Amino acid sequence: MTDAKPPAALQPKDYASDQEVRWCPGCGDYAIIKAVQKTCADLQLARERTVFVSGIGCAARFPYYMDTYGFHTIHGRAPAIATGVKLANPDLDVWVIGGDGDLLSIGGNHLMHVLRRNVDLTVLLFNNEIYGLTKGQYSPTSRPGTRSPSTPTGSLDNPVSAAHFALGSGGRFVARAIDTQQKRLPDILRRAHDFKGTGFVEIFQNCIVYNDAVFSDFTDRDVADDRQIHVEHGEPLLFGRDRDKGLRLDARTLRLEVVAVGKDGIDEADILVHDEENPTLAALLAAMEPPDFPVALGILYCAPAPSYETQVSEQVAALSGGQWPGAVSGDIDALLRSGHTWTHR
Amino acid sequence: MTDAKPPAALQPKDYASDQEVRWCPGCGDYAIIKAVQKTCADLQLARERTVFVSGIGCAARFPYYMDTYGFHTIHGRAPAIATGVKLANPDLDVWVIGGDGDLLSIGGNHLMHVLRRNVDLTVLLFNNEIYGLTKGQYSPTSRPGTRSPSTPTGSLDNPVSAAHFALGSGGRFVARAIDTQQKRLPDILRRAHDFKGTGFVEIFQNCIVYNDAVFSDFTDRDVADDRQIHVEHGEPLLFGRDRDKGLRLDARTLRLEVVAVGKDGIDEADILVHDEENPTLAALLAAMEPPDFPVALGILYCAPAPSYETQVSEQVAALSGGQWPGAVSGDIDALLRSGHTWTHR
Amino acid sequence: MQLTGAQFTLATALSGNDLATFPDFPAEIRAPVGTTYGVSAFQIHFGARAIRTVGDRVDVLVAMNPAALKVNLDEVRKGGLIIVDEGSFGAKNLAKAHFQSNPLEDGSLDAFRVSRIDMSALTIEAVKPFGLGRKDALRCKNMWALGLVFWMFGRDREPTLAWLQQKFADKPEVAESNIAALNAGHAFGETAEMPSELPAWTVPPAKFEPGLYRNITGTEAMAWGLLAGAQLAGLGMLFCSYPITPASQLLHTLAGLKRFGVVTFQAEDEIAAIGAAIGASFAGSLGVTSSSGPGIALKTESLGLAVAAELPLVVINSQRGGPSTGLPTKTEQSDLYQAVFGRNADAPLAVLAARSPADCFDTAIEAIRIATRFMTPVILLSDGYLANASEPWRIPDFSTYEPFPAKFHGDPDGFQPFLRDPETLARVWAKPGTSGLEHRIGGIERDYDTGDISYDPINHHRMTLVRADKIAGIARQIPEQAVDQGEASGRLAVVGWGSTYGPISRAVTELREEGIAASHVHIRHLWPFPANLGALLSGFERVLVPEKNNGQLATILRSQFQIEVESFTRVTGRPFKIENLKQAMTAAVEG
Amino acid sequence: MQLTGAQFTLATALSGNDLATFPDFPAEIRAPVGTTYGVSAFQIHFGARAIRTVGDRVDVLVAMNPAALKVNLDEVRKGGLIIVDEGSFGAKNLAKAHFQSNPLEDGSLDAFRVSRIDMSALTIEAVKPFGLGRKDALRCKNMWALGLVFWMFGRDREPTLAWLQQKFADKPEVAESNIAALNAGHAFGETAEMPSELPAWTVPPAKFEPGLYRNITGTEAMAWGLLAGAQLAGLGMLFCSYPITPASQLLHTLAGLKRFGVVTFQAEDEIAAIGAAIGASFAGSLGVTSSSGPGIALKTESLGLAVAAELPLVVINSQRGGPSTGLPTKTEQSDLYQAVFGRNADAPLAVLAARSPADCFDTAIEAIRIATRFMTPVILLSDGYLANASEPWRIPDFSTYEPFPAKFHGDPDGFQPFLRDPETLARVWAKPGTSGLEHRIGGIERDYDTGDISYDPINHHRMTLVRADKIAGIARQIPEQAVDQGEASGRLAVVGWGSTYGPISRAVTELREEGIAASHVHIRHLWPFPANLGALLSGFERVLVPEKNNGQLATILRSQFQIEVESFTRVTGRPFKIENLKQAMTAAVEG
Ligand SMILES: Cc1ncc(C[n+]2csc(CCOP(=O)(O)OP(=O)(O)O)c2C)c(N)n1
Ligand SMILES: Cc1ncc(C[n+]2csc(CCOP(=O)(O)OP(=O)(O)O)c2C)c(N)n1
Ligand code: SF4
Ligand code: SF4
Ligand SMILES: [Mg+2]
Ligand SMILES: [Mg+2]
Repeated sequence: MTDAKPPAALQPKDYASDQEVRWCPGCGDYAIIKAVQKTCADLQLARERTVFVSGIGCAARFPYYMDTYGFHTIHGRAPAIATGVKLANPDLDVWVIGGDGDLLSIGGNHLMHVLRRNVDLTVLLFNNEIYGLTKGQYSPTSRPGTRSPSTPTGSLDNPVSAAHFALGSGGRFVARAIDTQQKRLPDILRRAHDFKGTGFVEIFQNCIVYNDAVFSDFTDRDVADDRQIHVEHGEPLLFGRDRDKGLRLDARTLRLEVVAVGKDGIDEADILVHDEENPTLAALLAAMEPPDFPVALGILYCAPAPSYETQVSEQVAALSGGQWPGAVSGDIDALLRSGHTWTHR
Repeated sequence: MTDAKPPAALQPKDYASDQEVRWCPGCGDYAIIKAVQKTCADLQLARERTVFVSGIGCAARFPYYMDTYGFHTIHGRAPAIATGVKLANPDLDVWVIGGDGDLLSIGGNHLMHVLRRNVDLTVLLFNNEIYGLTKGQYSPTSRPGTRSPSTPTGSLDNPVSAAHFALGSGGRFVARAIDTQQKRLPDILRRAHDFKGTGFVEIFQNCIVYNDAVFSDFTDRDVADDRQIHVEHGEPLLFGRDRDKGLRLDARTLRLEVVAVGKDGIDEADILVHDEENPTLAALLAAMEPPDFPVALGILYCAPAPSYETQVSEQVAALSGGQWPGAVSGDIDALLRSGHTWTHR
Repeated sequence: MQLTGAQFTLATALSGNDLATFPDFPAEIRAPVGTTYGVSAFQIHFGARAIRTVGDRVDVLVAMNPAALKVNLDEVRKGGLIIVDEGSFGAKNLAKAHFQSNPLEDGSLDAFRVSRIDMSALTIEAVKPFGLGRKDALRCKNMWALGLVFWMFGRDREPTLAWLQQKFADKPEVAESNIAALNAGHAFGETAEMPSELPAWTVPPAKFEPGLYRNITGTEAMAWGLLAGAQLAGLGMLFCSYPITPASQLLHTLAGLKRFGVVTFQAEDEIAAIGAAIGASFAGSLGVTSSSGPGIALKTESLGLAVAAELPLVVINSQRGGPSTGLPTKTEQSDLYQAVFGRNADAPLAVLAARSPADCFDTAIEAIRIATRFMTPVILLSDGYLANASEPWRIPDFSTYEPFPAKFHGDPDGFQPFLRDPETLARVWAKPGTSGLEHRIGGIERDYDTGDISYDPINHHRMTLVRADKIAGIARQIPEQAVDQGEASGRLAVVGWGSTYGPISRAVTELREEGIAASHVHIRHLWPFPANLGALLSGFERVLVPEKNNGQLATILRSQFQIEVESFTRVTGRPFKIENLKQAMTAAVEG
Repeated sequence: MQLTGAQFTLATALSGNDLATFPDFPAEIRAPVGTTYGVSAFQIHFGARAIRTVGDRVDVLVAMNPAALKVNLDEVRKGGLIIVDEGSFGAKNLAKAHFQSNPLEDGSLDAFRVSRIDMSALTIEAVKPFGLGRKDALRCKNMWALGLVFWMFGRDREPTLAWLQQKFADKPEVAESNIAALNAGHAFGETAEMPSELPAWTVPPAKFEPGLYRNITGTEAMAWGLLAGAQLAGLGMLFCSYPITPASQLLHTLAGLKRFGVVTFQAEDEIAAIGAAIGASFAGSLGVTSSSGPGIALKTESLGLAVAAELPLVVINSQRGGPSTGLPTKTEQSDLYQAVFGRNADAPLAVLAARSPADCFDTAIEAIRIATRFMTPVILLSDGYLANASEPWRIPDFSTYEPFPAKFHGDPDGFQPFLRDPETLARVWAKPGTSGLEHRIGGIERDYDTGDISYDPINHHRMTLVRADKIAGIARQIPEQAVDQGEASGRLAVVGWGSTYGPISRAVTELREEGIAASHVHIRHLWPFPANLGALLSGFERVLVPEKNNGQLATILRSQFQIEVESFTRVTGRPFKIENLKQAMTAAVEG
């Protein structure tokens, strides 16, 4: 930078690249990119230090639309490639974007391994329960019975739950959000970003063309209050328009139940309080499904632990006495002469 | 078979092939194959209908030693290949054998997908927390700090828990066992086999060469009673030499605690009763680690649901009016003439 | 637009013309209307003579908006007719298409005949009775245009009317509106409203071999061929795939044909797909897997297993532009190296390619025949063009196809899993469930005589050779290479493979009509080559190999035969232009 | 046994002999002692002349049990010396080795000189003072044998004694026992107990170019070469791998060299490994990944991404026997097709091969030079033989190596990520973190001029050609192909690549000594070939290509040059025998 003036604060639009955005009109991806750009501006992320890595899919087109560094890679491999980016330069702020096919079908293994390693990445899974880019086949998150071009008579597999899978893989930050909730989404993204480790966010994203309204059972305006619970650390797990419903644990069956606060002698003290660091609660929340339960949104789980690339950098720095990242150092001549040598004359 | 006499009952040894077993002397795999052969005999499995499918690794050599059909495939892919075997012929009794590297490192994704689909396979994961066949590199289940040829200064990644991962993947039968417990192992194998869906068993297996005694913190004779809990459906979760320790749930923190039965006014009624069908309990049990907790063994979770290949066969049989498996049927000439046709003269 | 194209294709076929189509759609799912990258095009070539290509140049372009004009203008022949929807040429759409000025006004279309019709307004007018909003009304614009084009070429509206009624059975107002638009467009042509520059063409029926015909896409033919082949082999079929453009349609088509008893399995990725297919073959069914270049790449390691275990397997590759993600919706034939050479170790297998949409039927059957007869994986190369394109097909009588029932081993006596047929060198297929044939196979080298694991040096050499010989021996069991057109020796052989058949064939015909001696050789069996191929090509002074890749068949031919080979390539994601081919051939003849 | 071999190698090197070694161990980890598949062998060839192979035939075989005798007997030259541990020839061990009768008794060793020594008993005796159990005592048997062999060849025991002391520093009784056994074996030779058939040899030192020498395995040389190359390029290195035989050792070696600032990453699989390496290169480090055939196969799709994105990347393939799992611990050079052609689409990249253990050092540097200078993936072919074998190496002066610092783009002016160097056609490398160079790349085809996504037909053709031209242009920046031995034209060129260098070189020398004119050409740059290769080979009447595969280089040479090529192959998992090579060469000269 030749210019010495302090740069003016970056606006969300400053994070948009000059490329035409090519999602279908009405696609939930538009809402998500808006929230991401707002998050970037909120955090004043340096564009040159920010890298978006994606696989293949509609969601994975994301990097092209961000005026940062970006790598649109191949289907399913973004978590692995992003791991390399981060290991090579831990100073970079690395985001992974992918769809439910990208990250849970072909890429499920890489996702598991970044989660267990706790690589410092922000991973956004755009879950539209369908393969958008390839024109609408069912995905591993599609509900049983989904009719799609590849399952004209209805799909038969049980879906995997992204959040449940992330927890089972040893993920230490697991959150959930809805594409269009522009008030809440940036907060969740900020928390995921600030998490020093893998910040995993499942975003319910509406594919208007191939799976329209698949989430309407809990996102439709008229049911939203009763079918969504926005969890906050330290706050009681209340929901409903009048926040008069709550989650209680049946300690005998180890199952959650929805109770009406103020009725039948139930008061707020009976309601579970959200504890981000509790993996059991996180799993219970992740498993809730409408219509019997609300869908849990927000930060389900957050249990900080050292991130992988930090430990890697520290280990190599300690052994090399240098800095990582840095060029290969050390005395090659001495290396070549280490161990037994002898001279011929 | 030309012989009409009713065949004599098969003995465990009748399931052994004529191939020399080539594991290192003292390897835990010997104990496991013994238990499997016993299970086969207990169940009088028909050798010609039994298929062992494996990937690559020491564990994966298993099929060669069984006098059944066997397919020693490639690293990590056994669950996928076994899915094909089972879909092609649901009458076969299909077992999958693999190590922690095979099924959790390279093969984690396929394992996840068979589990969520609930394909009727019996999956035995021989977890020795190391790559045996390739001479001792650390694996995704190795404990942090493991010194191995590829991590001479200690590994840095958090391990994945096989059982926890299986649960997070939507697995419906998750069990755990120890290689040398020849009384218990066949029972667990039998249950896994009889489960109509993916019966997943993690077997702690000692690699005497590269990771000897890695499980000794809970398998050594002197600590076994206090560091193992053998869970039984409907029974209280008690352990210890005198069965005087139990697991209790702290309903406030949603965490398990080990309590002494008979002390401090605690009696058996305070102790959790094992419920195989409870996923939350299964996850709590799977997460227990010594020294603070005993390792949970036995059937942690069992929640039957229709198996994938059954549904697939039913769907195709219903649509074709025939039987699956069966040759492609139907009138090709009619197919070729379906839709608009016209004649040139 | 693709649906509109399909309707016109059908009507044209029914009117007795020969035809070829080329759908060309964007990589984006529903790119904003009006952008250049969102243009969905459908090209059709028809006529009274035999049609083998979609044509070099477009005679009539119907451009529904400025972007469509922009993207396709290059394809229109000078003097050709361009019909535009004038109503869509507003400032906003012009800007979206990056026009600086209105091409209808600025003289840039002077070389063409241009017919400006406000189709938007006319459509809105036509569907007014049905009370649709403006947006919905405009959805009927394509039908209006189709009506007009039906009139221009004297096509029958009936099948399309029936199709609309059926398609929108539960939305009668949509059906009615579309029908009204179609009729209005037709009427527009027929009545005085017709602008003078719009001629009504009469294209007489082409000469066809007598018989029953249908229109068929490569995807349909491939799916049906697989069913037919499995039936001829007497096998069940497990079709395993992971969606990928342009291969997904085959999965979709077969998923819709479960009534034939085929099981389709959408796997979690391409590796699982081929894995399941291999598992199925091990279990005694026919495993088939299908993908496109990047997905086939992922199957590489598993293909090695199928080669080592000597299991039958059919792998269909609908090639697309590469490398990597490349041009997913565009056609290319650049995976030949991968098919023939793209595995670790010496891992030979058979490679076939289909030449036209209808040819996919026979090629699929041939793939199954070879896979089961020789216990080997077979890669069948299709491509994005074949998958989507269609052509009229004289429907064969299936009873004339010779069955080739797969043989399962049954005799435990002297059984070992690598017992070989002395003639084909194929190993026996012993199906789990068969008592007395319990056996273990895998990827580790096995003893020639016992089938057990073997690390023996000499045995490995022997097995390497027997695997190679088995595949080489396929050459003895396939037809000799025929000459498609022209003499069996002479000045120039033009050698093609795959979907370039149409253009090469047309170009050779035209050259020959101009008196230039050129012969067309089109190879279906790409590995091993037909036994006579080397000798055949040696009979020509020059051999020209036009390919939609950077010269892959040319390289392989050079590696196998001691002949000089010239390569002509155009790697554009589109079919060859006859004009370019003819130039290259002429140069080769003269050069 | 491998450790014992390593000690003898070291002592031999220190005594001034030239040497070559060939460790040959089983696929099973610790197969039961006494079984034939459990035999671990170590072959060493040393002498006063230049040693280029491990030798066709063994002069002295030390067989520690019947199985070892059985497996290796074929390798011993008639009249050679066989020393057996008589104590291990009990009935049980004979049965385990599937001997029907005792070969020491039944005359089957009549063609050899046999020395029967009860090493078991002598070892137990020797270590008695240290109170080991029988089993532990017998663990010292190898050292006893080593002591004897040290005596036979007049080797110095000191380094081994020091090594034992260090290795068992925390188990003094084990150290002492082994030392006692070693000394006892040595004393056995020196004293009257020595059987008369055991001669003491004196092998005079070989002639070496003056300089400082060391012994080096291919794995060490490769690891060190990578560090050296990264240092010359001024880059950080992320080495990403997934264990696989015989590639794992490279991971192990580099993991032990973190003090040079290299980061090693054991990924979850091969795809993740290459993915992380590609990510590292994108981020401005040097990404390196390493595997063997089946693992390289898995990297195919990702390699296409690196080609499309034009990122530097080094991919090391330690080839092993195939197809599929094949012969994991045996060597082979059958992944050449895969390296050159094994990707979907037209996806060219550079391919190199090392010829000897020490040559891995320079070849690794060359791979990094090409990868960074041309922004391309480079596949470097090694193999199981090179990975494990060792040879004496004249240690180079690293300061004589020319640095080739990688250039990172810095200027935002006119920047686009696919700006090309007009000479090399390499695109710029713009490192994340650099302000003003924010950009997006990926696998979709991109515009030649702007770097943006482009589906344009002409642009795709242009990009296809520029990718090919860039790789072809490497030929201008590599040394011309030299003739290793013999004239630059004439009757016969013997063309090799990779680890067959030693045997071919020796065979050609011997042939030339016999007065037969043959030249040896050994190719390091396998794609693109050196610019003069075609012309060079055309200067020979015959071209013979010996390979440890089914003729892959031969096929590729035919495809590139209009020349006749003869192929000679032995796919046995072992190095060539000089004898076989000479036969083939003589036949070629005469034929
Ligand atoms: C190796 C490979 N396999 C398959 C594909 C085809 N493909 C592209 S995107 C995609 C799935 C898209 O679904 P998802 O990841 O959920 O993203 P969405 O489009 O729904 O946002 C598939 C199967 C590919 N590009 N590469
Ligand atoms: C594609 C591929 N990658 C790597 C390997 C090498 N390999 C063989 S087994 C194995 C891991 C063995 O560990 P595990 O699965 O835990 O089995 P174990 O030997 O411990 O029983 C590896 C990395 C291979 N054979 N194929
Ligand atoms: S297909 Fe669906 S996910 Fe893809 S851009 Fe369109 S609406 Fe969005
Ligand atoms: S290396 Fe370990 S796991 Fe493998 S056979 Fe030996 S003891 Fe068993
Ligand atoms: Mg999706
Ligand atoms: Mg293991």
